[in-house]
Amino acid sequence: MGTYFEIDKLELLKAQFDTAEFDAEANEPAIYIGKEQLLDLMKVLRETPTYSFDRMSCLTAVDYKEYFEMVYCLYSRRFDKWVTVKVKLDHDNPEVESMTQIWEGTNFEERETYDLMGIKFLHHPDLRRILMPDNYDGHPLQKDFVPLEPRIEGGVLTWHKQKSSS
Amino acid sequence: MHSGILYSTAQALREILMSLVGVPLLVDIIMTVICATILLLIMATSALVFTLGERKICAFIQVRIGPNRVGPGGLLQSVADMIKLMDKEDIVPRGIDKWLWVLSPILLLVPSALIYAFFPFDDGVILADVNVGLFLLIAITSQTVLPFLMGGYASNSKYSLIGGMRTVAQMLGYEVPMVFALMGIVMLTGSLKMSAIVEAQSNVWFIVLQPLAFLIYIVTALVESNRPPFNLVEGESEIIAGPFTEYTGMRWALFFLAEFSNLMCIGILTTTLFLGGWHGPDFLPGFAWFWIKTFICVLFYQWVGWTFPRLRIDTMLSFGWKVLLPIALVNVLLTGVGIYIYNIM
Amino acid sequence: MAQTEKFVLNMGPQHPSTHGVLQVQVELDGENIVGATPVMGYLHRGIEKLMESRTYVQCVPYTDRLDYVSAMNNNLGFCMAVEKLANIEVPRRAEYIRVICAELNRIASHHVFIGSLTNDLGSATGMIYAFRDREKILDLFNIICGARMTAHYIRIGGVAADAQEEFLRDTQKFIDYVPAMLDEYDRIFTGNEIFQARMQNTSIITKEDALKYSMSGPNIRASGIDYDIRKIDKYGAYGDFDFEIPLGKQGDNWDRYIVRLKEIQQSANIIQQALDNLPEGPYMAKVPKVLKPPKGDAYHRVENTRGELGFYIVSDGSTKPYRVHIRRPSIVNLQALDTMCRGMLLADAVTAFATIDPLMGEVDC
Amino acid sequence: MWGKGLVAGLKVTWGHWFGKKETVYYPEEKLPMTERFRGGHLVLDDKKCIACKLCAMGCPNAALDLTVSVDEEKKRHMDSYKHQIGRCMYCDLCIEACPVKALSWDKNYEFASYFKEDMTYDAVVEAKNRRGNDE
Repeated sequence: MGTYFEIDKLELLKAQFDTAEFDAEANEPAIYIGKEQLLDLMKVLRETPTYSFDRMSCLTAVDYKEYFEMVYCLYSRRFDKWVTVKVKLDHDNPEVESMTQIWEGTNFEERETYDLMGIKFLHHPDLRRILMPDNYDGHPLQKDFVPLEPRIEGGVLTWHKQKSSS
Repeated sequence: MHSGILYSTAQALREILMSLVGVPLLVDIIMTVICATILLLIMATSALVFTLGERKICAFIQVRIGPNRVGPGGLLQSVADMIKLMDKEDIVPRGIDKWLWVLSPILLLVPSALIYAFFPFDDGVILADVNVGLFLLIAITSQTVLPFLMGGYASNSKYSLIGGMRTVAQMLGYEVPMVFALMGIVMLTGSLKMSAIVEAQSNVWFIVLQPLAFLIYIVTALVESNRPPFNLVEGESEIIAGPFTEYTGMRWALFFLAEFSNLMCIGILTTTLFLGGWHGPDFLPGFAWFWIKTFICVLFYQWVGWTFPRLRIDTMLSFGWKVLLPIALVNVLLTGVGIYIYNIM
Repeated sequence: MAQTEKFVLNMGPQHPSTHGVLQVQVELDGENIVGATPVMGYLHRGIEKLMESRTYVQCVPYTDRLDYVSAMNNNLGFCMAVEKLANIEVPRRAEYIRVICAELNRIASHHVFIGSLTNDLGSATGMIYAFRDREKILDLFNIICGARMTAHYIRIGGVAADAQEEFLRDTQKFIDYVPAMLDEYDRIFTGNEIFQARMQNTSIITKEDALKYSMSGPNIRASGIDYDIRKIDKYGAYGDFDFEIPLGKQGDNWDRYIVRLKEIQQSANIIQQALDNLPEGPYMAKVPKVLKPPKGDAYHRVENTRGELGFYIVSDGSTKPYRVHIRRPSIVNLQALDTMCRGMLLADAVTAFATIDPLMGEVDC
Repeated sequence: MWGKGLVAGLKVTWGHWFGKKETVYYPEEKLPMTERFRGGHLVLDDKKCIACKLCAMGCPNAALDLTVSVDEEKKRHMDSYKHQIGRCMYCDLCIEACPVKALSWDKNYEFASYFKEDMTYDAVVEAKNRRGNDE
């Protein structure tokens, strides 16, 4: 595993972005950033030659019940460095800028995150469900998800809320 | 004038019939019916034999044992296959062009069956030894294009349609080099008559005199009979089964029958045109030589088929038009020059 | 008046050459492809959600079902992520056995690749030859862990059982067989002119495209980008071994095939080194019966046969993971399908599916 | 020269055509199962079993359905040991969890059945039958 991003560079970023935060005590501190500045931060991380995080290794979301957290693991092939960027999102209306504007290869991963976690990506070229059926209502990886009941109505597979199980 | 067991048997039969019936026309008709029946039986048997043969050979090449459950060593496997196919539900898909769809497999069988009339199985044993034998043969085989296209169009399936279009492209494309390749033989023989072609090979087989034509013929024959590596029509990894995607049960079995009949046809044709037909050393009768050579040819075609991957449509067409056709033309030229020199000497 | 029209062909989910249940909507103009859209989800089992209700130990067999032709690599990825989360030191011998198994499985997976590729090209015989050789590896797995595909052999903290003499001996036998095997492949596939004509200069992914689509594994290396996590991260015992990373030139189907063939050679090379230097010692670290990693998260990636396989695990301090995310290489690689197929013929689309080597168990997760 | 590779390929298949075959006549000839092979029914040694239920707890898919009774001497007995093969993924975790090594596989992989219900069996009953046969 390559080494983690240096603390002093994190400090630099913190000075540059006012919503950026990190836990200096932690072993491999993730950068927390406000969702308005996410796109700018990512652009800086990718395009600044001294950072050049050119690979979006992993993109996912975690449901912490009160809020959602987007997790981006970036990797720099040039410097063999890692950094984790996290964004906290409102639980009621999770919206975040799409990373396809910087890394086109995140298209399917964002679609998957939208499908399973219900996070809306703004400016995504093709935000549709990818794994679940198109007429499915609900996002399975949310913690309060209740599976829907499949039923065939008029030759079409439809999904319904389960009757309150006794 | 002719020798050979088959010919003498037929003559004896004719004499017996003559003494029984007495009307030459009626005897002719009866004899023709008998011959036609035998030919159809040969065709059906070939399908049975080659189903098993194909599966066994494919298995052996693929380091497997192959079918071994039905009958001793799996010998009756093709019978079981046939029973299964007859037993199957006849599914007629929605939205098809009913008449064309139903007719396609039947029509496909007609040319495959017709050409058996022109094969000289032994000395003098040929149902219709017409003057334009080879010409008719090629004309009839090229009719197989139409049923394929019909089936492809009528099935109302995109896979079938693509398969049908491919048939037209490949069969027409390879008809031309094939005809030019066979032209060399016709030039050497000086006749289109099948018996004359065989007769001309009593000393030297045409494979020696026409090696280029032989190679071209092998390739074109594989294409014309949809054998791998040229089975683009039914390329199962791309278009599932091409024109027969939507056929089931007996209808599909008819396609199957035509395919194996075609396989045997190209075996027989290779034997007749290049390998000296029924000629061979005297210790075996002519028809035995004929069948031995045919089977060797069929085995060769199956061996090739199970070794190579399928070609792509553009490679195949450009190969036909840009490589095979010029070579075939050169072959015609060389043959002409050769005949000229031979005549001078 | 005659007119032509583009039409959409639904290839899959039931089609002889879509590697499971991938559906590709191919837009065709005659036989020319003008667009290809993969449609997924037919094999979606919700493994990420299932793992949230299983303990860490119980999660491991589910990773077998992700990429079911290289189960060992998936086990390895998950176990290493948990070990990173819980700070477990794995014994040296276990690391070596893990490498042997993972590399054997890489070879087996490439056998499936070669088999399905040749089958899609229309040579069923090739498939049987590749699967015949894969069978030898599956038999090895049967010896060491009692299962052929869903191995569940690599566990958190080590491996399930020690490698027996029989396994090591048979592995050595297999490694000795590899050159003969590759020679046969060369004679029947690589040297074959029809194969070359089918694959060379088709479905090219340029370096830029490969990076743009975040591709990984043999697919990105075929485009000429030196990106192998075994070499970069040197996870597990990979730092101890000397091996090369085969690279392609232009990223066409042919390069993707050749890269994988050469990788078989390199994997055999690694296994040979691991067998020669296999240390003695325990095969399992001391892992508490009830594993409770500290609160926090960890991301660990390994080089799966299809590329960069990452596990992101969030622990809330209980026995069960709070959230597991699996970064699957197949689904990311599939994004390039449209670029690969555009402008090619229908037959090339089938080759492209085969050489991109997606595995639906992994794509749909 | 073009065509050399084709001939080489033909040679390979020719060699295999008459070479040794890799497959076997299955029902008559069976491949040996290895020592660690996981598959078939669970064999419960009901004399050793202490009815601790650790195997059921270790199962990731809840394929084991056990009923345990406690007699007057506070001794636990396994009354039924239902193994639902349809849910089992042969991960071996139940066998590894057993503290007294009372579980093992019978390695018989031929248990296909027409009905789903037939795939569930009771290991305690099987153990008793086996003992009955031995005696």
